[in-house]
Formats: sequence, structure tokens, C-alpha cells
Amino acid sequence: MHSDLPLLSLCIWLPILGGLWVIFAGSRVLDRAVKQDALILALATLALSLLLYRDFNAASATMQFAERYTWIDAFKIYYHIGIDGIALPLVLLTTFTTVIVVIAGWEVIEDRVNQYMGAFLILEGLMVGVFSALDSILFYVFWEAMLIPMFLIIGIWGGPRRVYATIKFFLYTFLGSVFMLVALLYLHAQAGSFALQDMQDVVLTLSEQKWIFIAFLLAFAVKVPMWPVHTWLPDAHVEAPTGGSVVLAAIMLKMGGYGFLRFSLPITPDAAAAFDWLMILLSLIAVVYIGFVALVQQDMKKLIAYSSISHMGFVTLGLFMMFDIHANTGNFQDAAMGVEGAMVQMISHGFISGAMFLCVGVLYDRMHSRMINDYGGVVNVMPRFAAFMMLFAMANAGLPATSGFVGEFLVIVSSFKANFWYAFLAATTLILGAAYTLWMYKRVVFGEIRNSHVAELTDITGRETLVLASLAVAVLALGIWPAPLLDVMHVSVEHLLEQVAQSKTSIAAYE
Amino acid sequence: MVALADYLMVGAILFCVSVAGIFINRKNIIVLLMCIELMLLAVNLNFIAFSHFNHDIGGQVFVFFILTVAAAESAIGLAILVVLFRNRSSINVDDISAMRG
Amino acid sequence: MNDFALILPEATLLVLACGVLLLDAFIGKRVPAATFWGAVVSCLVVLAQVASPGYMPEAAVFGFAGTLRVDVMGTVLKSFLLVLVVVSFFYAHEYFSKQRQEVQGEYYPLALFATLGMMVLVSANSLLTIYLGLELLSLSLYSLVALQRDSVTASEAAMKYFVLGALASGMLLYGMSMLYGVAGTLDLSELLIKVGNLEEQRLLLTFGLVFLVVGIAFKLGVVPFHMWLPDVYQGAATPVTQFIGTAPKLAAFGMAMRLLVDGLWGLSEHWQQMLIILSILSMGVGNLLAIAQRNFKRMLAYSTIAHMGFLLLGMLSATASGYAASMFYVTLYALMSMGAFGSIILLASARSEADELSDLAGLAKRSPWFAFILLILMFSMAGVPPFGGFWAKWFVLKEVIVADYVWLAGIAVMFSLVGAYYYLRIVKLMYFDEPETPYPVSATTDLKLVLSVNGLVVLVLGIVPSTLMSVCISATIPYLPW
Amino acid sequence: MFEQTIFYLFSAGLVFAAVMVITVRNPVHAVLFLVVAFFASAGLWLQLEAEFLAIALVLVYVGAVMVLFLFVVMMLDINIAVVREGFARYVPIAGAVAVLMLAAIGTVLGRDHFGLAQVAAPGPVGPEHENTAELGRVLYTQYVLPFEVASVVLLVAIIAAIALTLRGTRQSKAPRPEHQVLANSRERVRLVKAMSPETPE
Amino acid sequence: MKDLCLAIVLAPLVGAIAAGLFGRALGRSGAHWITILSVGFSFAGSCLVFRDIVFSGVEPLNVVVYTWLVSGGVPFQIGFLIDQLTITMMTVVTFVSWMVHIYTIGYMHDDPGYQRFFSYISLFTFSMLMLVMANNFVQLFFGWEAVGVVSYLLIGFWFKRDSAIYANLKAFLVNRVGDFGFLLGIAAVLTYFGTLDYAQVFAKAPSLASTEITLWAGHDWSLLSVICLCLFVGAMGKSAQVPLHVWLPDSMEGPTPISALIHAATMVTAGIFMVARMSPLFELSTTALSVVLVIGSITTFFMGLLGLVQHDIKRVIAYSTLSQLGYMTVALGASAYAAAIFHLFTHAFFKALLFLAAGSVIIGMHHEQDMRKMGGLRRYMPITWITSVIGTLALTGFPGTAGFFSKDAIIEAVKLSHTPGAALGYWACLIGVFITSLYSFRLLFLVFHGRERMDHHTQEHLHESPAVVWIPLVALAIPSIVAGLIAAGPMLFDGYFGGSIVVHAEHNVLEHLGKHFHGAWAFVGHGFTQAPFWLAFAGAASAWFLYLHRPELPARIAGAFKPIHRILENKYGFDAFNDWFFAGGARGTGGVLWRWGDAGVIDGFLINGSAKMVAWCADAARQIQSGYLYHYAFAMILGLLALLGIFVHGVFA
Repeated sequence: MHSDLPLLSLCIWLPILGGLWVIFAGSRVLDRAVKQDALILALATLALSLLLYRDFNAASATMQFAERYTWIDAFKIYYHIGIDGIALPLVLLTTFTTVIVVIAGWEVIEDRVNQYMGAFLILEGLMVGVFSALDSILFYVFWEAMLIPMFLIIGIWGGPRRVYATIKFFLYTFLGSVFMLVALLYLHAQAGSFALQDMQDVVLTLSEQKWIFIAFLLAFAVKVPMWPVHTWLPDAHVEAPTGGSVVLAAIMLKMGGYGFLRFSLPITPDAAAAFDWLMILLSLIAVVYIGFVALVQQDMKKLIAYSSISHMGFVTLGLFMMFDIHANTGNFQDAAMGVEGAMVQMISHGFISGAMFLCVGVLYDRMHSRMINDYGGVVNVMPRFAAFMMLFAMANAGLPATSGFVGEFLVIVSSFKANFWYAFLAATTLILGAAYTLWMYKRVVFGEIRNSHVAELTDITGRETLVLASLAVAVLALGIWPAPLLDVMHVSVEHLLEQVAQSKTSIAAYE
Repeated sequence: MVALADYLMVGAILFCVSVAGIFINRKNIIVLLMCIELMLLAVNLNFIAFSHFNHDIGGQVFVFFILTVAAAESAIGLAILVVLFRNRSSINVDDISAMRG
Repeated sequence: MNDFALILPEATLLVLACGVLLLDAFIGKRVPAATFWGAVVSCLVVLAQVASPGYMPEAAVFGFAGTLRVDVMGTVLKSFLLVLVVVSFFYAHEYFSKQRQEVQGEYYPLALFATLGMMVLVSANSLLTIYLGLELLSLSLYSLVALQRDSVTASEAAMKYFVLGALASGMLLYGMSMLYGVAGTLDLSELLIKVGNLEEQRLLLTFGLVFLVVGIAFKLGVVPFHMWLPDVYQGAATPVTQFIGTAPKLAAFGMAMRLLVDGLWGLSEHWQQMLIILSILSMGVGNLLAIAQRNFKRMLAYSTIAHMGFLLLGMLSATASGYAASMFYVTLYALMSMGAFGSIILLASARSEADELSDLAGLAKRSPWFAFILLILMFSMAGVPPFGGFWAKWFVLKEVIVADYVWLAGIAVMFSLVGAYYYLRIVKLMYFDEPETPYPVSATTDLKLVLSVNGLVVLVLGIVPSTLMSVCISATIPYLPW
Repeated sequence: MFEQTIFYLFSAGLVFAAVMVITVRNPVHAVLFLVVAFFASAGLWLQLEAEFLAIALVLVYVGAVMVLFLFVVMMLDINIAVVREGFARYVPIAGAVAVLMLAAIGTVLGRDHFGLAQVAAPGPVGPEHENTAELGRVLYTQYVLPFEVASVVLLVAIIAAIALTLRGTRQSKAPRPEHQVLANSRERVRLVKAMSPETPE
Repeated sequence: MKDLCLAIVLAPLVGAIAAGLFGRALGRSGAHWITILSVGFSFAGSCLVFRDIVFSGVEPLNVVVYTWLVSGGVPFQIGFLIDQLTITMMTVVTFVSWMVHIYTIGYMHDDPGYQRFFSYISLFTFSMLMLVMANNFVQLFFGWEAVGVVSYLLIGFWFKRDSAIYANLKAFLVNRVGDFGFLLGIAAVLTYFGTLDYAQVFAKAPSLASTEITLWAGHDWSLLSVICLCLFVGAMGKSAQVPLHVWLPDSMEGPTPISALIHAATMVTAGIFMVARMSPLFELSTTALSVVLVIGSITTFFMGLLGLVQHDIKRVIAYSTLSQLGYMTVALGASAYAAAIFHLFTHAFFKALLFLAAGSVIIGMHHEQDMRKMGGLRRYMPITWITSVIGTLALTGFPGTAGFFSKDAIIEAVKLSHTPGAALGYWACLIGVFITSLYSFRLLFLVFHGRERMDHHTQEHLHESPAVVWIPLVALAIPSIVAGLIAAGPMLFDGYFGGSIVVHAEHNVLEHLGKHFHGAWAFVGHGFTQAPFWLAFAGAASAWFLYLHRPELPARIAGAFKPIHRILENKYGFDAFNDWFFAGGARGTGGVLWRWGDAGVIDGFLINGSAKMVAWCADAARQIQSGYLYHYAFAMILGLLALLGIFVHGVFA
């Protein structure tokens, strides 16, 4: 049964308008009412997005739930949205994570609650917008607008070095996206349209593609983040409030990967093929180099942040080894496993890193420290917490039967098709990931109670349990039975690979 | 015969002298104002010379208006000068540098 | 239409301005608000005339032996600048009623005369009219700046503005004399034709063009002819700065259009190159120096310089759509800077101007709503969607890219990245820092309303920029056939 | 030949006076040299058959504007010694700029483009030619709009000059309570670095 | 049968979840009842299936339970392959697990983490069953990792102990090194076989036997060698083969039932099982078999030596386990898979028995594990003593005991093998027998015989352990004696494993050996005449001489061979090297990359550096805006000049 409502638009605008309402109406009412409103809005959006899932037709690669209205007549810019199997899981991830964040901020945020909740709701709408925009300018507007609430979230509710972190975050991402804007405008000049579809269809020479690819790369690599433009992430994560870190890690980073899927690969397939060595190199550096760096972190959030970078390395690896696989097997469709692995890795990382940050948040709310050395023996006083954190730590280390395994597994096994050494280096994450995660876990959770502060800790409350448990369910469900997630994306991934397989320069040669 | 170029040259020299004057005078704003008058004079000479050689009265009309505006401009300039002097008791160009950077 | 119908708005404004002058002289002391309302009503009356359908010509109409040109672009610009002037009057009124009562009287008539100068400027079709309009505007502005007689900085600013302004108009005149000498006409329409026929005189025309461009650059505040701008912005009273920073920019754009496009289109390949250099310098210097500022007004001055660099991007693409982009940009810029200065007025108390950056600290706690408004303005200036400023940047960048200057677009976005930093710093001050005083901001309802509307318009233009874009495009469509 | 002699005479006078304006020590002298410059250019203008403007220049400029200048110069009572301080230091650079500029302009405006060969000297006009009438005719027909605008410019100048310099009630020394109340430290207290008394100079 | 298998697997999981999540509600007895019943059920079910497969000759079961995911057209499924090999493992696992469950009631009686412990061991049982029952590589890897995690949790069960949480991290990481290779192996299989299903892979394997792949330019490798070696790296981690053995001795920090169940009987043998399972692949790569053989030999001999110098009762058994795992690996390398599995089978019983007996001793000694503080315990703990003696005899391979059959079979098989390295394997095994005997009897004598060296307080409270502890001892002692007599014939020589193990004719040493096999009893009789028996006897005698007759001698010998003794005490320096090179090296690398790379070059130089550069430029540019009018004018004039120069005079043209 298909719903007649403009579901996708509702998913975008309900939280945005609701968020504004929470901010402006919320300053006059009790914090509690504000939180309730925010929760209701977040849940409503989640429910709407579940309707999307229900009505989604996984057998089709076309954009579904499409809506198209004229926005700027003079330049043929449209409010054109729709989702395919690549975007749908990310939309779901977004709406789910927002609910988590709202609940997680329930008692923790005391200052300007209405603004906090409102900012996250607005952010949610904008992020859904990014994942569903089919007009490049609409995409860009959502993409950039997202920075504002995040900038404020880190800056207002963040830690001691929040200003440095948030400005760094903003400028870093802004750096990337302005070049993307130039690329989009250039594409418009070539394609005569801002529609994503037209940009994907336009014929470009190799050198044009290379420039465009680099511009896109700047935008998306910063967001992912890929080495060496990753250094904003540890700072931003460390200083952001828990909710901010969760959204940042769970969703924002995914936009980079999404951008590669939606823009770089289909629009500039030949440049992507030409630069795939670079992308793979950077991905592997992210996996290995950042793995080592994560090992020596003293700050839990920083450690998780670095681990995020390392895990996102799998995403870019999964996406860009398709050319090597094609070179080996002669068929782009053989790379589907890598791309799907990257997609799953994105979703799974959303849950796991979010959960890890929430775990750190739980500790931080009680001790106001993120330093590993300030903890020790937490399990003695917080056994339930320790159990959850163990699960998430294991998931972070890529344990089978958790979602963390699925993506890594698919990427590693399919990277073997590309090159043995890709697989070899990527698989080191098995060791490094376990090392940094579990070493941290050991120092924080295990052992004798280290000091009197730890002794005074209280175990997680019902609210925190709810949050962590829902994530735990997600992590386990995705690990034990990931098929439903993959099934929605097969056709879209195939379609993507067909697009990539279609060299644009060869068409140019004919014409 | 005096060529158009000669008049223009005189105008150019005048223009350059006034430019040098603006740069050279670091202590007295009034001289700056006078330099501006010189510059306008150079322009006027250009206009009149062109007007003469092109047989077009427009240039003279323009000079007419320049003279008018220059008078008004001097009035305002001097008024500002007076205000400045009242505030600072100085018309030293070096002194009016409270705002910088 | 007969000639006087064509200048009916200007004539009306002249009469009304004199009326306001008299109003101030006779009852201004007893009823301070009278002058203000008089000025507002004057502008609105003129606006009604300008915007009336009968006045809007379909094609350019010339009057007064070709010294006047009434066309869509001029009319649209006039409407816009009248609106801006009215809005700035509201801000000024608030500012003057908070303090500085004594200069209120002369402010409005002088501002009205300046407005008259702008209107003349944008509808000029002769070098002479341009010069006179420009001088009318400039002389009014010089005196407006100096109006704060007992302020050391204001008089210093006025002096600098005056001297440099006179120097600039001297250069402009020199250029005009060269054009006149070579082409033998003062009329821009004739100039356009003659320039096209004077292939062998290219060098001389370019020589004149250089001086002309300098004059335009000075008026816009483009590097390296920008030096007056920071000092004047900082030194003048805030409403004066606001006035200078808004409507006259539209007029300057109009002047640039009249001179470069209406008159010297034939030299476009030359002025395009010049504008590229000026534009890059402006974006660079403006953004760089803005970072180092502690005074909000001065920072905005440098930001203006940077914005003017962006504005030139549209012009230098030398297409109808490029002009539309510039027009859109300048309008948006005027709106944003109006609001930014409005925020300073909002914060100003009877005791201080509140124009230091530190005065903004913790504004979000003192007044969440106005912090939000200023946030909109700052992000908009930085070019972040979904605010109007984004579309302004978007539009000019698009045109630059269409004109095949992709590298220039790259440079521009690089500088806008640098620029984002200082706008962010404002947001940082408002939202992340603690206020020096805990007291909420006090202001009259009028001001709150005006500022709120001002900010929201920037937001709304960010969400639905279509209409304003269409207006700008239709205003520049006559330039298409070339 | 005669024409040229006159031209060079006036030109030399004009340039000399101009140079003197920017270099003399005493501003009063500068004003007076400016007057000389105006006279000299009036002479040149006469030679260019712009009689009305030449007269107007002398009458309006020398008669009104220069008097205004003199008035202000004397009213402001300026310390002449300070005014010329460090003057010589800037002469080289100013000279260099001026010469450079002259080169930049002169090479364009030279006889290559504006020589007699290119722009022929117009023949002398007859005595029946009335420069004033000719000017007047276009001023009120073709250039009526600029004329009106110019009048507004003058009006603005009047308003501005009055607004700026007229000191009404402010000359009264009576205390203004509202200003006293509004006084704050930022405006009233200036922190200066004082030499401590113990330290010898 | 599919449903039954599903039930066998899920029962322990249900028990684990119940005890883990609702442990507080269930209470202590609730927790142990539910888990014991569920594992007991699994055991019973396994027996049923065992009967069907082994005796009733039902066709091996190969079913898909559900599709985990499909990607790139390749389905990844969860499914069961129940054949002779699997069911043997299942039965052993569930039986030992069941025993350990019961034993735990006594052993963990006073521990606050009682329910948690039961939950873990049930979870382990589930994971181990998943591992052995897998019909594809993914599920194998699932189980593989899952048992690793449970092992991690159990080693660190007493999380307050620094040594325990150090040991569990170490165990996990070393295992991960193995998994690293394992995963690469799986990736290789998927890449070249296009499927991960055992049946399809094995069927396709011969056709790929001569495929070569290029890992780096100029060096072509046989595909199957690469796959097998990668997989074997996984086995090395799990089954603690040198050099990935370092975690096993440390894992003794876990509670003793765990040492018995996980670190002796079942989990550590997963590697052996896996190689046996992969026999169709390994058979195609002599290189891989040879490597397996050599690694096994080294482990057998050198790890056994270390058992001689340990004082911790559990560590001695742990090194013994390492050494025995080495035997199994040697057997695998010699293609005597059946012998390896048979040894795995018998070893599970007697090693679990030894560990549980040691646990019993430890309970009696109030958690004292140092043998130097024991002695003469047989008087206080007779049942424990008797069962320990049985276990020791089985371990040393006393003819007739279970260990005798399996070990002798391995030694004989290696002797016949022609795989490169077989000679090394043979000698390592042979000497290993002597060493095994020496340390085993050393342990027995030090603990149960001789002078009572414990303190007075402990002595007063010494008594036999409760029934829940000794019943499993007895239950394990029985198969330790009789399992060999019953099963040796069928398992080694009579094609018990059917098609589940593939051996190529040229490697088939057991078949060769089987020609000389004339029944178990004859084999026993023959055993008394062979070198291994005499070596074992010599070991026992030496132990008696050194530790009972002349107890001061060992110290003097140690003094005389100080360098060797030190090497042994330092365990050949593996731990020190790993700590220095791998742990320290990784931290050092991380530190350098972070401080120098991230914080130094990227952030310090590129990011903050460019920010500083911008600030510096801004500051410099400010100087131009000097506030002086003439400078402003000068700027304008220069601007004018520049424009004139460029556009009129063509300075840059």
C-alpha cells in the first residue's frame, strides 16, 4: 500500500519546522515540555521514514518517492527529491540516530535546552535532505546548511576547546564544499541543467573529469574524512557534546561516502578510474596509519574518532577498488560486493560509533573526564554499562554477529579480487582495531577501582539503558541478519556500477 | 602653432604636480585641498583644449560645471577642515591617523 | 513621455527634501520625530512614483537631450535604493533618539539629497550627469560623515573621505576628459557607437578607461582604491556608516553599468581584465584584513571590500546574466550590511557605540532572537545556504564559470573560505562567549521590528530567491542582444 | 610664433606656480601662488577661445574660493615651522612618482596622437563669435538637467557648510545635565603612561 | 534432523541468554540449572545425531538455515554440515562442556560472578557448536571469532586482576593475528572459488590445483598453497602454534573450568579441526602440509620443554596442552587427519580431566597454584589423586590408555610420512614423549607425593572436593582410559570419517599403518615394545628420581645449566620480544605518526600553519593601512599607475 503523503518531504520538513518551533516556542515553556516535543517530533520522523522503508520497492533502481517542484525558475533549479536503495538506509539511519540523540540529551543538557533540541531536529531534516536531494543545488544547500547547526552544537555545548574545534570543523568542511560548488557550477555550464541525472549523463573529457573529481574529492574527502584531511574530526569529536559526536560520527561522515556514490563515481567515472590508486592509497593509509594513531590516544573520544577515520577507510576502499576488480575480472558487477560492503560499513559504523560515543558520554556525564587514565575498574560499579560497552567495543573491533563485521568482511573479501595486498593491509584492522578498542576497554572498564571518583559512579539509568539497548539491538540485528539491509541496495548498486562502467570519454570520442 | 598635445601636456604636468603635492604634503591639509584644485585645473585645461580642437561646446559646459562643483566642494572641504581643527587643534596630516590597520 | 515626467520622482524628491529641511528648521527642535517622518514619507512618495507601473518603461527612454536615461535597470535600482534608504532611516531614528539628538536635524535632508544624487547617477546617460550625480552623492556623504561635529574620529574620517574622494573624482574627470577628447561627445549612447567605430583610437580610449575604472573602483571601495573605506566606516556614526554602506553601493553599481556597459561596451575586453585584477585584489585584501579587526564596523568595512570584489565577478563576465548576478549581489549585500549595522545600532546604548567586537560577546544569552538575526546575516555574508548571501555568491560564481573563468571562481571561493572565518568569529562571540553584562538588550519595538524583518528577508531570500533573481534578470535583459 | 610664446609663457607660469603651491613653506604663500596659477590658466583658456570660462575662473575662483581658502588659512592659525617638517625627505619619492606618472601619461598624450597632424588646429573664429552666448544657449537647453543638479549641489554645499560649522547653543558654557549623567569612563578617562618621578630624564 | 541440530545449537544460547540477562532473577541455582539442562540437552541431542550418522549410516546432513546476506550474487548462508567429523566434535564439545558446567557449581561456588560464568560457558558452547557445525567459511569464521570472544571474556573473568585482563587482551590480539590470516584465506577462497560453501569449494578445489597467483612481481605462488597457508595462520592462532602460542599459558589466568573446557579440550583444538575440515584443500598443497608439519614439530618439542620449569600447576598443564596441540598439528602435516582428530578426541578427555583435577587441587589449596607449596595431597584428596594419575598415564601414553593410542598412531604415521619435514616431526614427537612424561610425573609427584610444603592453615582445611567437583573427574577419567580401546580401530583405520576427510593416496600414511593394525589389544601389546613406551618410562623414572628421591637435584641442575635454564624460564624470549617489538613498536609507531604526522605536519604545519600564515599576512597587510592620508592617496596613485602600465603600456604583455 502506497501512502499518498509526500513522505520524503515530510521527513525533511517536519523536523526542520518542528525544530524551529521548538527553538522559538520552547524558550517560554518548561524544559521538560521542550524535550517531550522534540522526542515526539523525532519519533514521528522515524515513523515516517519507516513508512518509506515499508513502501520502498527494492526491485527498482529508479528514484522513489520523488517529488519535483520548480524552485528557481530562471535557472531551472528544482526542489527535486527522491531516494533509491543507496539513500534509503542512510535516511533511516538519520532518523533513528536523531531519536537516540534526543533521548541521550534528556537530562544531560541543562543550558538552552530548546536550542539544543531544535538544532538537532533541524540538523536531522537537513541531513535527510542531503540524502534525498536530486538537484545538485538543492543538495548543496542542504549540505552546507547542515554545517550551521553543527557549528553551534559544538560551539555552545562543547568542551573547553570547543571554539577551536568548531571553527576548524566548519572551515575544513567549508573548504571542501566551496570547491564542490565550483564543480557543480561547471557541470551546469556543460550539462545545462542542475539535475543530478543530467549531470550524470553529460559527456566530459578526461581532463574535465579530473578537475571535477578533485573538486568533489576535496568536499567528500573532508567529510569522510580521508587521510590527510582528517584532523578536524578528532578535535570536533572531542569537544562536541555527546549528541554532537554521535550525529557527526553516525551520519555526517556518511555524507562523504554518499557523495562519492552519488557524484564522483557516476559523474566522473573515468577520472575515478584514473585516480583510483590515490583513493585506495589514502584509504589504506586511513586504515593502517590511523589505526596506529588510535592506539596511542589518551582521550577516549579521540580514540573513537580516530577509529572512525580508520573504519571510514573501508568505505572509500570498498568504493574505489571497483576499477581494479574490473581490470581483473572484466566485469564491473563483480565489484558490487565491495560497494555494498562500503554501504553496510557506513550504516554499521553509524550505529557503532554512535554507541561508542554514547558510552563515553555516559562516563563523561558522571566524571567530566574523557581521559582513559582517570578511569579504571568501571565494571565494578557499572556492570550493566560495562556489558553494553563490551558489546559495542567488540562491534567496533569487527566481531562477527555484530554489524561491524559485515561491512569490513565484505570489503576485505572483495578487495582480494582487486589485489592481495589491499586485502592484506585492510585486514590489519582486525588486529589494530581490536588492539586499540580493547586496550582502551581494558584500561577503562577492567581492573580494580582506580580512584574514589570511579568508586562513586552509578550504573546507567533506565533512559541510558534504553538508548544503549536500542543501539545494541540494531548492532546485533544487522550483524546476525544483514540481508534486509543489503536487499534494498542491490539494484541501485548494480545501476551505479552500470553508470561507472559507461566511460564518458569514449562517448565523447564518438561524438 | 600650438598643438593639442601641448595643452594636454601642460595639463598632464599639472596633474602630476598635484599628485606629487598630495604625497609630499604631510603636515598641512590645506595644501592638500589646494592640490585638488590644481588637479581640477588640469582636467579643466584638458576639457577646454579638447573642446577647442573638436569644435564642441560640450567640453566648456563640462568645465563650467566642474568649476561650480569645485566651489561647492571647497566649501564643504573647508568646513570639514574647520570641524577637524576644532576637534584636534591641528591640521597636521600625520595627526589624523587615529584609525588605522 | 515628456522630459519632466521622466524626472518626476527626482523632482518630487528635491521638493520634498527642501520641505524636510524647512520642517527641521522650524519644528524640528520641538518635535524631533517630525523630520524623520517627513523624510520617510518623502521617500515613500518617491518610491510610489518610481514603482508605479506607468513609470516603468519597456525600453530605455531618453530625456533632456540625451542626458537622462530611464530604463528598467535604473528604475529597479531606484526602487531598491529608496527602500534601503527608508529602512536606514528607521535605524537612524532609533539611533538618534537614543543619543546624539543634535545632529538629527541635518541628517535626513542631507541623506535625501544623497538619495537624489544616487537617482541621478543611476539614470544618467551623459558623462556630465554622471559626474554631477556622483558629486551630489559624494558631497552629501562627506558632510553626513562630518555631521558628528564633536567626534574626533568622525571628522578625521570625513577629512580622509573628502580628500581621497576629491582625488578620485579628479581622476574620474581626467578619464572623462580623455574620452570626451577622443570620442568628441559626452553622451553615453553616442559614445557607445563611436567607441565601436574608433578602432585605431583604442589605446587612447583605454587610457581614459583606466581613469574611469579608478573612479568606479573608488566609489565601490575596491582595492587598491579602498583605503578610505575602513576609516570612514569606523569613524562615522553608525547610521551614517549604514547609509553609506547600503544604498550608495547600488548607485555605484548603477554608475559602473552606465559607464562600462552603456558607454564603453566596446572596450569590454579591456575592462574585463581590469576588473579581474581589482576583483582578486579586493577579495584577497578585504578578507585578509577583516580577520585582523577588533572593531565591528571596521571589520564590516573590510568585508564590504571583499564583497565588492565578488560583485565585480558578475560584471566582469560581461554578459546580461552576469550583470543580473552583480545586481542581485549588490542588493543582497546592501540588505545584509543594513542588518549588520542595524545590529550595532540595536546594541548601542546612550553611553557607547557598541561597535567593538567584544560588545557582541554573549549576545545569544542577552537576546537570543537578535543573536539569531545577526547569525543569519553573518552566515549569509559568509555565503552559507540557506541564506540570501549564498545565492548572491552562487549567482556570480555561476556567471564567472559560464564566462569560462573557472580559475577565477576557484580563487574566489578560496577567499570566501578565508572570509568565513571572521563571520564565524562573530557567531562565536555571540553564541559561545559569556556576556560582559547580563542585561537584556533594550530597544524600541520599531527597531526590533525593522531588524527582525531585515534579517528574515535575508533568510526568506535564501529560501525563495527566485523572484528577486527574476527581477534582476529582467532588469538587465536589455543588455542581451550585444 | 606669437601664439607659441604666449602659450609657453603662460604654461611656464602655470607650472611654476603649481610647483610653488606644493613646495612653499607658508600656506598663505601657497594660496597666493595658486591664485597665480589660476591667472595663468585663465590666460591659456583665453588662448583656447574659452573667454567666458577664463573670466569666470578669475572671478569665481580667485574672487571667492581663494578668498575662502585664505580666510580659513588665517583663521586656523597654523604653526608654519611644523608644517614643513621632514618635507625634503619625501621630495625624491614624490618626484619619482610624478615623473613616472608623467611618463605614463605623456607618452600617450604626446604629439604622436595629438600633434597637429592628427588634430588640426581650428582656424581663428571671427569677432562675431560669442563664447558666452554659445555657452548660455546649450546650458539652458541641452544641459538643463545637469544645470539643475548643479544647483542642488550648491544647495547641499550651503546646507553642509552651515550644518558643520554653525555652532548654535553649544557655545554656551552651561552644564548639560543629560550629558553629565551619560558620562562614562571610556569617554572621560584617558590612561597615559606617566614617567615616574624617581626616574631621571 | 535439521531441527534437532538447530535445537542442539540454540539450547546453550538460550541458556546463556537466560543466565546472562536474567541471572539476577533466576538466582544462582536457576542459572546453573538452566545452563546445565540446556547443555545436557545438547549433549543428548548430539548423541542421537551421532548414532544416526555413525551407526545408522544416515547420509551427512548439509542444510541451509537462513541466508545471512547476498552480495554480488554470492549468497552467504548460515547452515549446517553434519558429518562424521562434525558429530565427533559436537559430542566431545557438548560432553566436556556439560562436565565442566557441573564441575563449575563446585568450583565457582563462592564467586560473585556465578551467573555470569554460566552464561559465558553456555555461550561458549553455542559458539563452538556453530564453529564445528558450519557448512561454509563465513559461519566457521563466526564461530571462530565467537569462541575467541568468549575466551576473552572468560580469561578476564576476574577482571580485577591485572594479570587476568592483561592475559585476555593478549589472547584476543594474538588470536586476531591468526584471524587476520584466516580472513585473507577466506577472501582468497571467495575470490577464486566464487563461493564459500564447503561442498562447492571442495568440489572445485582439484580443478584449481595448478592455478598460480602473483603476489608480487616475478613470484608466482600456487593458489592453494596461499589459501592453505593463510588458513593455517588462523589455525596457528587458535591452536596456539609457535609463534602464536604466547597467549595460551597466560590464559591460565581464567578460572580453571575454562582452562579445561576452552584452553585444553575444545577451543584450542578448533584449529586442528579446521585443518582437518579443509583436508581437501590441504591435500593439494604439499608446501602447506610441510609448513604445518614443521610448525607442529617445533611446538611439540619446545613447548614441552617449557613445562619442565614451570611451578604453577596450571601452567605446566598449559604447556603440556601446547605440546599436545603440536602433536596434532604434526599429524595434520603428515596427512594423518584422523589421527589428529583422534588425538584431539582423547586429549579432550584426559586434558580436561587433568585441568579439572588441578582445579580440584586449587580449591583444596584455597586458590594456591604454586606446586612448590603443595605436596602429599593424595592423603587428603584421594579421588582427585586417582583421577590425576589416570590423566597423567593417558597423557604420557601408557599403553592401553586413550592417549597411548592416539599418540602412538601419530608417531607411527609421521614415521611413515614422506612430506618434507616428516623426519623432524618424528624426532620431535619421540623426544616429546620423554619430556611429556617427565613434566607430567613431575607435576604428579610435586603435588600429590612427597613432603607437605603448604602452610599450616591450609593444611588444616585440606579435604576432598565436593561431589559436583569429583563426579566430572570420574566421568572424564573413564573415557580417558577406555576411549582409545573402543575408538582407536574405527577412527584411525576403518574409514570412520567417511567422506568428511579427504586424503590423497600418496599421503595416506594411516592406510599404510592400518595394514599392520590387528585390533586394539594387539596394538597395546605392541606398544610395550616400542621406543615411546620406554621413553615415557624413562621420563617417569627421571621424575621420580629428581622430585621424590633427590628433590634437591633439580635446583643444582638448573644452576649448572644456567643459560639454558634462563632461556626456558624466559620462554625463549617470545613474550619479551612481543612486548618490545609488537606492543612497543605499535605504540611507538602510533606515537610517531600521531605527534609527528597528525599533530606535527598535518595540523601543525598545514592547517594551523596556513591559519598562521593567513594571520601573518593579515597583520602585514594591516601595516599598509597606516592611517595616513598620504599613504592612502599613494596607494590609489600606485593603483592607477599599475593599471596604466598594464593596460596602456603593456608592461606584462
